[in-house]
Amino acid sequence: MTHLEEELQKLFYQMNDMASLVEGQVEKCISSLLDEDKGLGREVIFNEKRVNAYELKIDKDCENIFTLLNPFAQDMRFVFATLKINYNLERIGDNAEGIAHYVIEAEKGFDKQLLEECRFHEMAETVKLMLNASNRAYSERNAKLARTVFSMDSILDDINRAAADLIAEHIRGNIDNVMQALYLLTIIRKLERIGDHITNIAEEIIFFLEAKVLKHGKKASFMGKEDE
Amino acid sequence: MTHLEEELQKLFYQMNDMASLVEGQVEKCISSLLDEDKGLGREVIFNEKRVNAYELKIDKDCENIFTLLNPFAQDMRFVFATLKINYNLERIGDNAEGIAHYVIEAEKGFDKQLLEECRFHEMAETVKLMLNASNRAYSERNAKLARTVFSMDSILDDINRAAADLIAEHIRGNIDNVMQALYLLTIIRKLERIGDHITNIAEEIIFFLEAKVLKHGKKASFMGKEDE
Amino acid sequence: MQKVKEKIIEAILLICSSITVLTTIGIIIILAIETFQFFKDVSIVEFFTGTEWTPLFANKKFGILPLVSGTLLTTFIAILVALPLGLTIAVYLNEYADKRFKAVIKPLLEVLAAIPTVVYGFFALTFITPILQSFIPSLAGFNALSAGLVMGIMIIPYVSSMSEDALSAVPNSLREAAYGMGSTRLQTAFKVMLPAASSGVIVSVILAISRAIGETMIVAVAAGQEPRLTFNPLNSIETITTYIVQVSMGDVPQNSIEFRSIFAAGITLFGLTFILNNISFWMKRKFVQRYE
Amino acid sequence: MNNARKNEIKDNAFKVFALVCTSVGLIVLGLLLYNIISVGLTRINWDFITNLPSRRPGKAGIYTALLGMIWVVTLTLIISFPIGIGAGVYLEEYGKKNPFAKFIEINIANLAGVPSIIYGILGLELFGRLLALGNSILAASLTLSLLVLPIVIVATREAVKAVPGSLREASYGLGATRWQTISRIVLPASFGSILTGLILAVSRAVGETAPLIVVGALVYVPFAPKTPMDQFTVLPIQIFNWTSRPQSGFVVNAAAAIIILLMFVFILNGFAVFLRNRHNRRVKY
Amino acid sequence: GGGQKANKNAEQPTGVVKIDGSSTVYPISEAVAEEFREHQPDVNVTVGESGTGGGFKKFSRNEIDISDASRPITAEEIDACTQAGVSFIELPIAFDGLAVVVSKQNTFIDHLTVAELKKLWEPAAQGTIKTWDQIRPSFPKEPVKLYGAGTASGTYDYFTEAICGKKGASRGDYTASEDDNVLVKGVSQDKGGLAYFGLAYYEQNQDKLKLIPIDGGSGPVAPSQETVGNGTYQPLSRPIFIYINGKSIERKEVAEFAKFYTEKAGTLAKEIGYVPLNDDEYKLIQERLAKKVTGTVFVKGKSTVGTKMSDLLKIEEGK
Amino acid sequence: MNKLEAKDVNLHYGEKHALKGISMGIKANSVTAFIGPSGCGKSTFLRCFNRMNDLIDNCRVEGEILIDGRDIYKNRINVVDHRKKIGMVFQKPNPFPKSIYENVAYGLRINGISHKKYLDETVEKSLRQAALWDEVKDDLKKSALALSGGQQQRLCIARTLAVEPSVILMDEPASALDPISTAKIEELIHDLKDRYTIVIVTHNMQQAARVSDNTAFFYLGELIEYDETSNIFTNPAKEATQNYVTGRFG
Amino acid sequence: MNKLEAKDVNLHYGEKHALKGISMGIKANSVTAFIGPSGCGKSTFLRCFNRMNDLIDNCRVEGEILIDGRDIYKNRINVVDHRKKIGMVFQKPNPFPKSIYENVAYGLRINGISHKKYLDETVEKSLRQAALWDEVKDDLKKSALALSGGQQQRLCIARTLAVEPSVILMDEPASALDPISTAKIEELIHDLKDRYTIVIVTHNMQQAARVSDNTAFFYLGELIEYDETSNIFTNPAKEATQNYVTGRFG
Ligand SMILES: Nc1ncnc2c1ncn2[C@@H]1O[C@H](COP(=O)(O)OP(=O)(O)OP(=O)(O)O)[C@@H](O)[C@H]1O
Ligand SMILES: Nc1ncnc2c1ncn2[C@@H]1O[C@H](COP(=O)(O)OP(=O)(O)OP(=O)(O)O)[C@@H](O)[C@H]1O
Ligand SMILES: [Mg+2]
Ligand SMILES: [Mg+2]
Ligand SMILES: O=P([O-])([O-])[O-]
Repeated sequence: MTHLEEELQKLFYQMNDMASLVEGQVEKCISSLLDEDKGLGREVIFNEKRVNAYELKIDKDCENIFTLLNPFAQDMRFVFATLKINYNLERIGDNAEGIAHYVIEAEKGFDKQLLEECRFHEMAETVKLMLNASNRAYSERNAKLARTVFSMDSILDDINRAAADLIAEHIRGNIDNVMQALYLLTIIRKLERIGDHITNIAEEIIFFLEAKVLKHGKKASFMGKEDE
Repeated sequence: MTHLEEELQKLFYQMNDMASLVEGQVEKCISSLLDEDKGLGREVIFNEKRVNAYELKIDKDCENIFTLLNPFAQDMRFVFATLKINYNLERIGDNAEGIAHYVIEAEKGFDKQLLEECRFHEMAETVKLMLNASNRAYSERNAKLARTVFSMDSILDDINRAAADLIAEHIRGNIDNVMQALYLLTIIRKLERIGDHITNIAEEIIFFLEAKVLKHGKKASFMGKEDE
Repeated sequence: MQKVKEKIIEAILLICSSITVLTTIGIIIILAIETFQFFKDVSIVEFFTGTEWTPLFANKKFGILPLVSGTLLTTFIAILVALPLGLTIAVYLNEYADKRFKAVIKPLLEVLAAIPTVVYGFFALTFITPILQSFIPSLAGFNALSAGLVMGIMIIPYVSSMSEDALSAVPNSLREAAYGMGSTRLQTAFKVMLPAASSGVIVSVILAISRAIGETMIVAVAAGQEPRLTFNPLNSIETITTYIVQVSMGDVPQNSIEFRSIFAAGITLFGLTFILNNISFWMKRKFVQRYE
Repeated sequence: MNNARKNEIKDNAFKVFALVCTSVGLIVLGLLLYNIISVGLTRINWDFITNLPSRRPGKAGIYTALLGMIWVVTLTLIISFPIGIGAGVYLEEYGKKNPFAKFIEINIANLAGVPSIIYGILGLELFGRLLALGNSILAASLTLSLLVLPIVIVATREAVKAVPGSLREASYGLGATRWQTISRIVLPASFGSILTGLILAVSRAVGETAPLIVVGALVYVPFAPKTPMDQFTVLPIQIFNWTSRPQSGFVVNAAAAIIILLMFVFILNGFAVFLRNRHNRRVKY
Repeated sequence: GGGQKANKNAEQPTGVVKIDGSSTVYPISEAVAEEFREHQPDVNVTVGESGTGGGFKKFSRNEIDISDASRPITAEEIDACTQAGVSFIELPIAFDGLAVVVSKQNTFIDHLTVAELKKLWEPAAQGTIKTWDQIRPSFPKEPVKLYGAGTASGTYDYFTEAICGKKGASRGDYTASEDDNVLVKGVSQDKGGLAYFGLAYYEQNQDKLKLIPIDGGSGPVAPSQETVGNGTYQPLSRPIFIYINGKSIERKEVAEFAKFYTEKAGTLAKEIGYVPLNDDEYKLIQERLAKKVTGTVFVKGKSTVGTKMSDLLKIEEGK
Repeated sequence: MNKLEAKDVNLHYGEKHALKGISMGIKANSVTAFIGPSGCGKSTFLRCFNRMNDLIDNCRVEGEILIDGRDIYKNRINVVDHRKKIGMVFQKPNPFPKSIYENVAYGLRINGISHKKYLDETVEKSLRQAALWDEVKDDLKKSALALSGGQQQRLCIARTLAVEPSVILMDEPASALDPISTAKIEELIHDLKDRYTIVIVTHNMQQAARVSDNTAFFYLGELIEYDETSNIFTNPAKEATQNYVTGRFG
Repeated sequence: MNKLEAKDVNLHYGEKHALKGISMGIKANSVTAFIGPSGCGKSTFLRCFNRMNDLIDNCRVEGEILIDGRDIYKNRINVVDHRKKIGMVFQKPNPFPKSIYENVAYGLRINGISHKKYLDETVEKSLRQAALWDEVKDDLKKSALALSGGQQQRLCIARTLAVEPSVILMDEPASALDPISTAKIEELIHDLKDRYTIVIVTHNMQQAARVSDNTAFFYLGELIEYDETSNIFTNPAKEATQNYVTGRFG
């Protein structure tokens, strides 16, 4: 194995660790919300530092590999993709942490019915599925798996788009619960962002594996609808 | 001038164009909101495609410069920083477009008093100032200017943090105006995101100029408070 | 037009090179014709096996061996001197001596090869022989020893300079490699440099031998004119070249068998050197190929 | 450590041995020069150089031998120079492909090693008899030309070969013809080395005795030659002649003549070394 | 320079006289040429030494004007000349005496007979005669060391013919050199050494060498100008000649030179170490030259050993 | 129309099939790099364009090589004239052992031009183009051999420019130079491409990446891939190219 | 403790001050690259470590060079023995004109070792370490000159390893090789660094970047900057280094 390959492999392993870590963060923040487990939420906030550290490390490593080992072709695309995936994962971690903050902030557990109305469970499940798929797609170098993410993201979009109306409805019915509703809206928005980041990751994986740039071509169709 | 320098300069010019474009987007979306000018909002949405195209172009150029010209030291940091600034600008553009969508979506002009209560004008002014500062810092290679951004970002944070309560208050008083309030909350959240992205840009400028990584060290302090 | 000019020039140059071929052909034809005449009267077998060479005596015997032995004897003595000295000097200059020393000594030694051989003959006869006689009373006034020694001195530069050139042609990096591995100078010289330059060194020795065999004036002046099948260096002997000079200078009528005998001797000499030259030529070829 | 010590001793022993070897050569050279100079130096004066040969050692001079030598050498140069360079250039520049050139190459390598006396025989028969030039300057020059031709050719070839192929390619690449390339690039670039080889060839010709004896230069010529068809003698033969004379005065003359001859040879060689060094310093590819 | 030009314009001869041939005669011709140069500076005389045979060959081809010879012309050579239309004037010019010498340290040899010399030198002696006592029992058992002329020389031919009876009949195991100097040196340092060479070389090295008288049948005679000149030193003395091309003699410079040669031959031969003829004989020779008498006085193939010059010249007179 | 065009070029050195059916077109005013492992035929192919292979015995070329649409092998064109239109720069700097001035003037002189003023002008122009004028303008009479390696190489380029070729072939022009000189040569190539069509053989992949617009990858005498340089190095179409540029080869 | 340490080393070639007060420490089991423009003294400094400069007349060294804490210049150490501990690999592959086997065995033989089994084992081990064993194991008796350039260079490394040095000095070990061979040598260096302290001079900045842990930048005989390689190439402390690595030099 060459020096470059060694470095790439190290990077790959690190990235997988980072991905698992972030996946864990997302799962935990969702659980803390659903199970009203503030401890879990605090764990997420605590772990965020590790995510940041990972991001810095991977970023630095990518930078060094680019500069010192000047990779070409697939190697170069791998590092480039990793660099961006890293960034997206960090933002996913950020959003997870944000969710955890709202969970902790919330004075009481979220209204089950509101969650039900907002299809929150479905949304949470989808995000977890997507993240898992994109992470596996990366570690298995599986472009097909990465592509599954795109259709799931539209589910998130639908849910997100409906959310404002639903929440407005809910507020009108439960004026004392405004704060919680606002929090939930923010959380749903964050989950949607997470979905977007996962989509980005999937695009980068496909770029790395197939050298196709999907970014704004495909994304444009999601984007326009993002928050319509 | 060497080939590399030529390419770096081209990249620099492009980046400046991109920055002006995005700055324009942000200004316009804010104006469209304040002046209730949906035409401007539509322009922003229309321009978003240009921003995306710019981002792709610059991203590709950075990739090519890394791969083909293997820059070292400051050159390398410049390209790296540009790469990330590019990403952040694109997201700022995204957020600006998102704001424009909400402005267009809103059935009537935003309640002046609500805006006043939320310190929306101040927030909008600060974002514009920050973006202008970071863009000038980049084009003038001025780290000091870049640093001014950080303190302004805390203003945004304060406003954002207070927003949920203020809006909840407003909803309680104007139950019929729930939808608009929710939109405004989302818009404020978006402006806060824009501020974050500008901060990132400033960090990258400092990294490029002084080879100091500020990212999570400094940022961590903002982050924890983000949405407390 | 330009093409024609180019062709003409090529033709002229070709003619120039062909002159060398004509020279060889000339040598061979001239030697061969007269030798052919010669062998009409003398049996080839006798020529190559006879042990007496007395073409100018009444009782003519045409056995070339005494001349050959004389030639080989002086050559052998010369090589005995030149090989160890020359090689040692070459190694020394290449490995031990500092640059300035080498820059002075090498051309100085090359002077030895530039001195006209008649001078060496004079020197051998009037200087070396008397000195040797004071050690070796039985030494004849003309003898193979002193001629051979002086000839050896003369060809030292052939061995030393050419071997040194061969050693110098060995890339310096090889030497550095040897030192880098902890070799002493002696080990470097004999275990690395000499083997690397071996073909060049061998070529130099062969050429020196060939030169010694063909050398004329030293032996003509100092080794005597006594064709004798002996390997005793104290004796006076005669070499092939001396014989040719002797006859050329003397009163021998041309067209006689005596006169023709110089062609037979000449062709023998030619043959001897021809073989050696060919060997060295092929070795040199190999040498060149290996290093480029 | 023991091993290292042993190696060191061997190393130093060899060094001493080698110095002795080097000295042997130099001492002999010194003795030779001393011997000759001590005998001959007093004899050298202007008269010695300008006098005609004589049977009286005190009156005898080397005038005719010296002029004969200059004639022969000059003529040899004139004959062998163009032919040798032409042949050398042909073999290096044109002859790479054909088998004939390869044959010539082997042939030249052999000719270079043919004993000079054989050339004498060739000269005697070919120029002396067949072309009926007798023992004239021309016959001798032709003989010596053939003798030094291989030297000139080899020197030319080496010199031409040392011109990097890339220079030729560069010239062709600029649209030069073959002869333009040779005459404007290759020959000027190699001229220094060719000249060096040429001078070495001349110095060889100066010292040659045996072939001229065979050609028949051992004659009494009491006048300076005026045409190439004149009879002549040369310095080495004059020396050889004097060394075989009974009167001891001639030994002194011989030594004196040797000094003159050596001066010639040394000057030529020194010039060659000078040229070579200068050339080496100047042209580095 | 001007004076010389004037000379040229006057009837001074110019041109080249080419001499070639015997190495024995060479020193005389060379000396004559050298003297002649002072006499007629514009005539260039060259002297080669390609041997008597070689000389005659060139002579018969009209390549040279004068051929030096250490023996009379042979019948074949005459034929060659006749065929080429070359006539010649034959002029004896001096005697060549061979001296037999030993080292000064040698005290036991007082003289040698021709027979003893033959025993010493004949081919059969090679490898068998190793010590002096084999020659004469009274001699000590000193090893024999012989020195002689180079086998390609006229001297060698003459010595072997005179002593051993046949040209070239000689033992081979002796030190042969064209360089008589070397012979002198060799024999002078060698107690058992014996050498033969031209009388001239003895005379120049008298201090180192001891001359051996030779008994040719009428008692031992030591070679000297007299004994050689009057023919008593036998058989190791012989006449030497020059042959002048009959056509060349018509040329002024050749005629002048030939005349000069016959006038100076006596003194110069003596100076060089050969033995001059007597004055009468030189007179006869000059007359012969003046008359341009062509042809040889020698009967075909007859040996010159033991011939007296005046006799021969007289025979010619008689004709 | 392509400036240079090869159509199914096959080349044999005696028995050895050194180039196998190579077809490619090279656009005017671009830099094209040939890369590939040692012995793959890069130099051989390059030398087809100015028929330098003619100088090698037993070298046989089949197929068409078109320059500006004219087949330089088929039509009985004058090779010598043709070469003037195609400049060539070699691996090792090879200035003639003449003065700087004479080096640049050589190409004109062999065409019989000796008009002093014109020569002077051309020499200056060429040296300027080769970015050497300022360094040597005061020493035009100095021997070219006294220049540093990098300067020599630029002189060789100036010499080539003097005969006003439209194409410049370069066979590893910087491989014998130190990094600073190499950078200068690369810059020069970059500057020259506006006016010349440049083809460069290089062993150094980074160099190909840096200087060229298009890159051709050769392997075992075949043209494996020919594309824009950025594609070759970021996204090669062929496995072999990918392996080569990522160093997973052999 | 540093494996190699230079303390205020000054070196003169006659009048020329080639190294000016250089001090640096090199850690064991690391790869250190020396970079800098031509003639800046990289090779000269490298050769101080095995006293190869002793071979050059009029070369004067001042200061201390410590190896494992021992000054190799001051104490009257045996140079020949010392060199055995410091392997050296040169710019051009320079195998001895002997068989592959004898090349590797050379270092042992000159130490008087002739035990066949031991030699065999060491030769195999060294060739394996140099990643050459598989390619040559069937031709150990073949002349080393018959190997390709890259193989020759690995053979030279094997030859060096056979005498078990702890330090290996390499002076532009890949500059004469094609990219594939270069990559192999670089890999080898990477693999060897676990067991050896390697110092490499290189002209190729990318190479320094690829193979080394630390990089020293020399300029005009001075050590300008010495730091971790990634720092040198991403964030050099000195302006000169920055200019050199970004190609804005000279
Ligand atoms: N004159 C020649 N005669 C025979 N074969 C040759 C000749 N020149 C080159 N070859 C062979 O042709 C093939 C291609 O050679 P070429 O020089 O074009 O390769 P290259 O790609 O330039 O290699 P490198 O990178 O080493 O310069 C090689 O296998 C080489 O051995
Ligand atoms: N033997 C020597 N005698 C005199 N000066 C020398 C000698 N060797 C090198 N130099 C000089 O010392 C300086 C340093 O040379 P050195 O070879 O160490 O440079 P380098 O950095 O290795 O260069 P390169 O990259 O060209 O190999 C140079 O200026 C050089 O000219
Ligand atoms: Mg090539
Ligand atoms: Mg160096
Ligand atoms: O930072 P974002 O979540 O807006 O991409």
